[in-house]
Amino acid sequence: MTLLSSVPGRLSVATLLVTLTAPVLAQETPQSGGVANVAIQPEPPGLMLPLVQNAPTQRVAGNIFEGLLRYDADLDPMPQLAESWEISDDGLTYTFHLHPDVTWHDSEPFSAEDVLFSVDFMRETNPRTRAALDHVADVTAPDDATVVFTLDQPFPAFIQAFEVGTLPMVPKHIYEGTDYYNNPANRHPIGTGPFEFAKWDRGSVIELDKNPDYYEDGKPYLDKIYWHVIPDAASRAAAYENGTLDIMPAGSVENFDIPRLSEMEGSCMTEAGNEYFNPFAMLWLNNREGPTADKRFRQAVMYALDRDFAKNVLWNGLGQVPSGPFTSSLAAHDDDLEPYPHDPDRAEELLDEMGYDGEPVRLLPLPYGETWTRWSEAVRQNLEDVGIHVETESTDVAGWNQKISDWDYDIAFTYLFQYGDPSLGIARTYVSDNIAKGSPWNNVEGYENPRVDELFEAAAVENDPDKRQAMYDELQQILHEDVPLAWIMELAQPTIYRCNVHDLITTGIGLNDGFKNAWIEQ
Amino acid sequence: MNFFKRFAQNRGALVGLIILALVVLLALLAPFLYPDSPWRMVQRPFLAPGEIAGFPLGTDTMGRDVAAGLAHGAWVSLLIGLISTVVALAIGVPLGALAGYFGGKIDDALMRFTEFFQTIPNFALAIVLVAILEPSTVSIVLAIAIVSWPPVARLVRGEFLSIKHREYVEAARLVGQTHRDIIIKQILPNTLSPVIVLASLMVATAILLESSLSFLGLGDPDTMSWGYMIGAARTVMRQAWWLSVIPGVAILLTVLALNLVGEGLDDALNPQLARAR
Amino acid sequence: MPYLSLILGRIGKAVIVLLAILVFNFFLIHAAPGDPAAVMAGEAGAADEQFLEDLRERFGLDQPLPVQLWRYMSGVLQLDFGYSYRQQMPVLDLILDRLPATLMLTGAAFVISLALGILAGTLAAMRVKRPSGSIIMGLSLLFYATPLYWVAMMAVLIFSVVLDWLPAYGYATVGAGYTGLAHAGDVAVHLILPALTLGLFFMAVYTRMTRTSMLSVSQQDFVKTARAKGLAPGVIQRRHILRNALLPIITLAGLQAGQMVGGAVLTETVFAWPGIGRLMYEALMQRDYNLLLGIFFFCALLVILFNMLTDVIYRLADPRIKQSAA
Amino acid sequence: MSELSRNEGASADASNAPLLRIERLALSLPEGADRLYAVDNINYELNAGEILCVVGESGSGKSMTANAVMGLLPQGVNVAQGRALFHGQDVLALSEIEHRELRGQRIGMIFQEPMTALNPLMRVGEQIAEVFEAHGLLTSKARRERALALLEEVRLPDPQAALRAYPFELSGGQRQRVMIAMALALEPELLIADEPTTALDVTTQAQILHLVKDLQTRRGMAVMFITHDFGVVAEIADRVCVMRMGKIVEMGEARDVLERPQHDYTRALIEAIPGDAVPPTRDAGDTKPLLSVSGLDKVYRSSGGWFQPKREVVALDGIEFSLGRGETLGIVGESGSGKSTLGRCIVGLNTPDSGEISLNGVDLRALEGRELREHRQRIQMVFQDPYASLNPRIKVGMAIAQGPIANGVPKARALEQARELLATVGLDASAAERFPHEFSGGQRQRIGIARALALDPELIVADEAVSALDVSIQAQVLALLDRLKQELELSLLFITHDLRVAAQICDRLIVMQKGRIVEHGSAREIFLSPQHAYTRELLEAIPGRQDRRETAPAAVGAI
Repeated sequence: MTLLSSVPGRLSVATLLVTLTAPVLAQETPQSGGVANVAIQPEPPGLMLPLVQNAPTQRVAGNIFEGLLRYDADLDPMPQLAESWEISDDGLTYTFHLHPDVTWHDSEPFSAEDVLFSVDFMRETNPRTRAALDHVADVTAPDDATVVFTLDQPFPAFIQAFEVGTLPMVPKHIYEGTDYYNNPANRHPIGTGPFEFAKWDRGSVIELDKNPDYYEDGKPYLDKIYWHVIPDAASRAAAYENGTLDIMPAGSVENFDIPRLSEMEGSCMTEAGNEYFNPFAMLWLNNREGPTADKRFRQAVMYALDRDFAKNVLWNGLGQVPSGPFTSSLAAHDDDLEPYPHDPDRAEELLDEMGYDGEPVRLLPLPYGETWTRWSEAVRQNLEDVGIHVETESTDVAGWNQKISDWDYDIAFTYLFQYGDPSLGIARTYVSDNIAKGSPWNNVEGYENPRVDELFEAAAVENDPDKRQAMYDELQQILHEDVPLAWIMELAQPTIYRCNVHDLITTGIGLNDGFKNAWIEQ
Repeated sequence: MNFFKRFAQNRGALVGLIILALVVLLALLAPFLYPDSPWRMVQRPFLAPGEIAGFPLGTDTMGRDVAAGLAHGAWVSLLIGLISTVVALAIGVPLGALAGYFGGKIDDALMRFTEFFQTIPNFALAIVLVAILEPSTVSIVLAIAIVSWPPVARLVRGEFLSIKHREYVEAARLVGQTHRDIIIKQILPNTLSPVIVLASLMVATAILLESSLSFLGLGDPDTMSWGYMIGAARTVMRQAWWLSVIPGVAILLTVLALNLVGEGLDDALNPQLARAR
Repeated sequence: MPYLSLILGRIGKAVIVLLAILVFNFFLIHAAPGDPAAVMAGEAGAADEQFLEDLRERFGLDQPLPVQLWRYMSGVLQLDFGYSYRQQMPVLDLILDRLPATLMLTGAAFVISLALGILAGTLAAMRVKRPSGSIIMGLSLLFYATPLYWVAMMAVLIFSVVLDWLPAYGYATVGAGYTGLAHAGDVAVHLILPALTLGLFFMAVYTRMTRTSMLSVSQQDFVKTARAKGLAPGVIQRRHILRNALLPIITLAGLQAGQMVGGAVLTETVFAWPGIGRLMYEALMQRDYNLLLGIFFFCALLVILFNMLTDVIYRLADPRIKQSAA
Repeated sequence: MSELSRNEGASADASNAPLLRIERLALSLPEGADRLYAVDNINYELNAGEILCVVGESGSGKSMTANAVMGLLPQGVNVAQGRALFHGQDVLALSEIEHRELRGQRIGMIFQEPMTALNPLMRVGEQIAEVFEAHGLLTSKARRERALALLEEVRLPDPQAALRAYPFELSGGQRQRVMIAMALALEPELLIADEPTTALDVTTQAQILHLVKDLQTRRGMAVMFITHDFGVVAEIADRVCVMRMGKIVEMGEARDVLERPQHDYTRALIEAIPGDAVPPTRDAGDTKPLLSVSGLDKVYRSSGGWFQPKREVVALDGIEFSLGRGETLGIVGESGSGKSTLGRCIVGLNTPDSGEISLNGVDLRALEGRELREHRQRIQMVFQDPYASLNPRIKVGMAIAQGPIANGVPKARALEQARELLATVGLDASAAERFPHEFSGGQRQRIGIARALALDPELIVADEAVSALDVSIQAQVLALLDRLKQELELSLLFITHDLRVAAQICDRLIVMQKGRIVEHGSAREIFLSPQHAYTRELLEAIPGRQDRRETAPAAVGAI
């Protein structure tokens, strides 16, 4: 059951930070009361988490909705709506025992029926859940407080599928038999979480109130959470400086501003809370056509990139330069893998060897804000410096999606969540049966290698940790050599907050897991 | 002769002309002063102006030479300002001329068309156009031109309406000149002075518009423009004020200069009004 | 009676222009790469064929364009602007939600810019060739030439961050729970910076125009008549020159009042003002077709309304128009 | 009545020092003007109860002294030397505030352009009441009452309504009456009238002159009347001061100057007034008609889109006449009579609603395309405004040549012809290389004639071709037209509002009123025995005519 954490010596820097700071915080007694002012960027389109899955929605609605489990920094499961759980030895049956006395915000009781409904609901509406529940053969509710999942084959990563974003609980009594997307409750979402939806002034603020009937005694500690919508980064920073905001989640502060804001008096920063999602920045390299179809060209790109510069200048030293396709925080990471060094001469040699004729390649930046734009400028300059002619094709999110989904690019920025297990977040990028137009999240680069397909498939259902690791080591070496895409950065997700806010991040899911434990020192 | 004398009498216009000449010079010399790409990361990031010799204006967030960016940006700003104005004139002048000259139903139709473009808020339309065509120099020029031609059309139409009844135009009709000749040879040259004045102001507006688009991240990603420099420096305004102030002042001065020159032209081309000033 | 037919005719014309704008925008927006389904998929961080197809079917995007247009237009004719699937709200509600904020911002900016602009322009015209006049014109030229967003950035930096006199962003103090007058005061304080910033540029425009217009009116014969009567210069400036000089400014101001609403994108972004401009930019970026079309419709509607209002004011201000119409 | 006023003036003269005395006055012009001084060392006096006419052509500086006295000099014009003593006080040395006291209250002024001299946005009543307000007099109710009384005094048809009217609702003559009412509001001792009748129709002019004279008599004030027209002088002046190029060339009693002008220039001006004599009999040349017009109708409809109610103005109503080869036909009428519309219909700039226009027996209205153009070119036009009729950006030679060029004549040849034509109209051939702005009004009008001649026309329509010119120039241009007509065997359709001008050049006359021909006959007949009441009215309104009848009956009798 605790397969992942049983592999020793694989603690990331981030985990270290948490383990070091946690005891200090734990010594103090939580105080009730107070209001948290949090930045939210961009404004979420809606708060009905089971239907709307983008980042700001997850961040806000993680307080309203809950999943069966949460996960600590090592991605070990922790109880949430499920008080306890068992996994059969053959790895095929998962039994969850629900917390008693849980009620929805409208005071209706929460029961196993809701869990069954939620599974169906999420399978219908969310592709990520659909993938995570791929091996589920059957779900049953023997009684009101018990839910049993039966798998068609062992799938060790399955236990990680119960986080609030992947499988949030949907109130059956409200949604059953309705048109989910036009249900009026979408505008006033009902969950079981520690905070209730109070009010939303579109364009300015979302207000959440403490759930007075929360089933964990004494929690939550905060009376209210205000999510401030401020589209301009400089204005957000100013609002934090003048004390209007207390918490600046990752992404709400421009990287260049991080040192200044975090070094302010009474200001703290943590990188904890991104272990579950594990975001990884990459460059799609179109393996089908153009210069990027040549392995030597792709390797030359790896040599040409000055990834340390990007990390130090663009990301203020936060994050990590990856050595290969698996992020270093993953248990399955091969520590022997040597990262490609920044070696422009080697890159030029490779280009000469393949006879690169200066054919221009198109670079598609990620339209996610300043840092990414700067990054694409740096990458373009790196490539130009070794003689690759680059044309930037700037576009917005919609255009970016379209182009990637239609494979209409040469080199394109992206970042993907790796999640806690290669079978959840990594395999999708490399296996050949995941090549299909229409989605920006599958094997977009068009890499095909039968051996890689085989290894990913076998490793995912392998219950023996050592055999599994051997397969993953081989995979990493093959991919490292083939460079189907360029791995550029393991992203850090720093949260900046006032030091009098305690226990803000207590799980590997980070702020998305809600403010259940957070309290303010008066 | 008279024209230059009158122009030179306006001190503001002379100052404007000098600033403008300097900007043009900077733009023309950019490839010689800074032969390298302005995108090259050449030094430590966030160097303040004068901190290290050879970087009189310092470096930006990624260690690129601000002076090089400013020089290359001058070229881009002027080019976009000029070309988009020329395109706007190319749309607005013929439309306005036809509407004003022929009047009646043609006028009605063309003016409805113009009104139509004026009813959609300018900046919003520009944003949409750039977003749809995807940011590039061509799309930006087009978007700016498309939102800025209606005033030209209206101005030219108005001039045509007033001039077409002048006696010399009627005389030209009487001697049998074709409509085309009358429009091009008789009327158009006499509408030029207000159009030139408007055009000089349009270049200024276009530069501002381009910088606003760049500020929103809708600039051409491959060209270093002043608007881009400000937009990129926005987030580091507190750490490195000079990164937004330097290009900001460059835009301000250029736009100021263009306006001063425009006023000077107005004075010089419309001597009656000039006397009132 | 002629007034009625005049107004009816105007409205008829406006409706045609509005419909034309809708159709034009419809095709314009649909010409953009990507669709709302792609954006939502992108933001969800996961998508497969089925997900996208579901979305497209739900939005009606699987239909051919003319069918989509037909559906949309017939909706609009019944004042149904469709549903923003992304924001999960009817478009009309979303827009009406944001409209007051925008109207307040642009209204305040408009009034400030017009009042100050006319005042400054009048002063400048009365002090031609004197240093004070040149200073006013210099300042207005400066405001005119400075990028709006840059002024906004500097204003936040100076007045909110450094001096901490005024709030940096937003519409009202969050969580203050003000009501009645206190709330109005709170909103007013928040309004100061964005309204001034937005108004500054237009103020410069009006200053310059007022001055030019006054100088050209002051050349006219009736001003000489007024002087020959022995009127004091102040009275001549106010009653004879300014009144006539304002006519072209009314026209310009009417044109710009409408444009301001849609043009406030930058100001609303920097100051986090929950208005239409920002909503539009976001809708565009998210390819929220219905919402974007709705906003364009309302912007155009406002422009037309302001133009009509301008006409009415112009008619009140200039008796000659009334005559030729009636 | 006129005897009475003169006596009054004389007595005032005897008892007091002059009301206004101009001493050694010189006004400097800004740099770059064509001369140094607008007026140069001039002296004259104006006595209470006297009408002094200051006469001169454009640019003579005749208005400048008045402006100096009012303190309304244009920017750049300054007092270089001299004094202007009003009641013995030098008004040139007054401060602005003192000057303001003077203006309106003790000196009133009226201007040439009644159309623009009133604030378009203020009601007439308010504008009159403003005069009292400016000097802090009366309550607002009393001001209104006085305004009404004044409007009655200047004989506006409906004073109550006029009080509430906006200027645009009044005709030109009515506006000038309002101006006069305003100038007289505070019963000034001196009224300065700067060409107050020049822009008016001749009948209106007569009425206004009459009004001014009448008011002057009743109130016993002094009037400085500035004009270019010796006809007006004869009508109204007690004394005359003739100015030329900023200097006074002659001054004296009106009668003396009119009858025995001492200075050549004065003599030239008086002689240049056309119509001094009744037109001679001309051989009408009763050949077959070149141009014949019948049943011509034209109605202007204002169609401001779908929404504005239509308004109709009848411009031509059943016009019928013919014009013989080599004949000069004058079309006379006041503004709004339709005479210009008629001319424009004939040349083809306007299209009549119905009727026939035949040239050499060919109905132009039935022609199309090239044929029409060929016929059209036989009719050319000389326009009114010498400044607007030449394209400022086209050289004179080209302006003349462009007609032939448009019709296929090679450019070089057309330009050569243009030079010849310039010589024909009395200009130097080198003029071809210059731009219009380098020429005076009269010269431009010659260029306009050359342009009309370039296509070898058979008929020239001259629409008010000399109205914008100074009288001395008028005579020259008329002589040129007459000469060309003879030399080139042209027919001339001469459209004018000025009967005197018509009398000088026309063989036959048509008198038009409100779109109709009211009288038609040889010029001599019409002058000597007008049949229609309107024609008589027009003739009687000619300024100075009555006066000359009295003073020079011999001349009339001789004819």
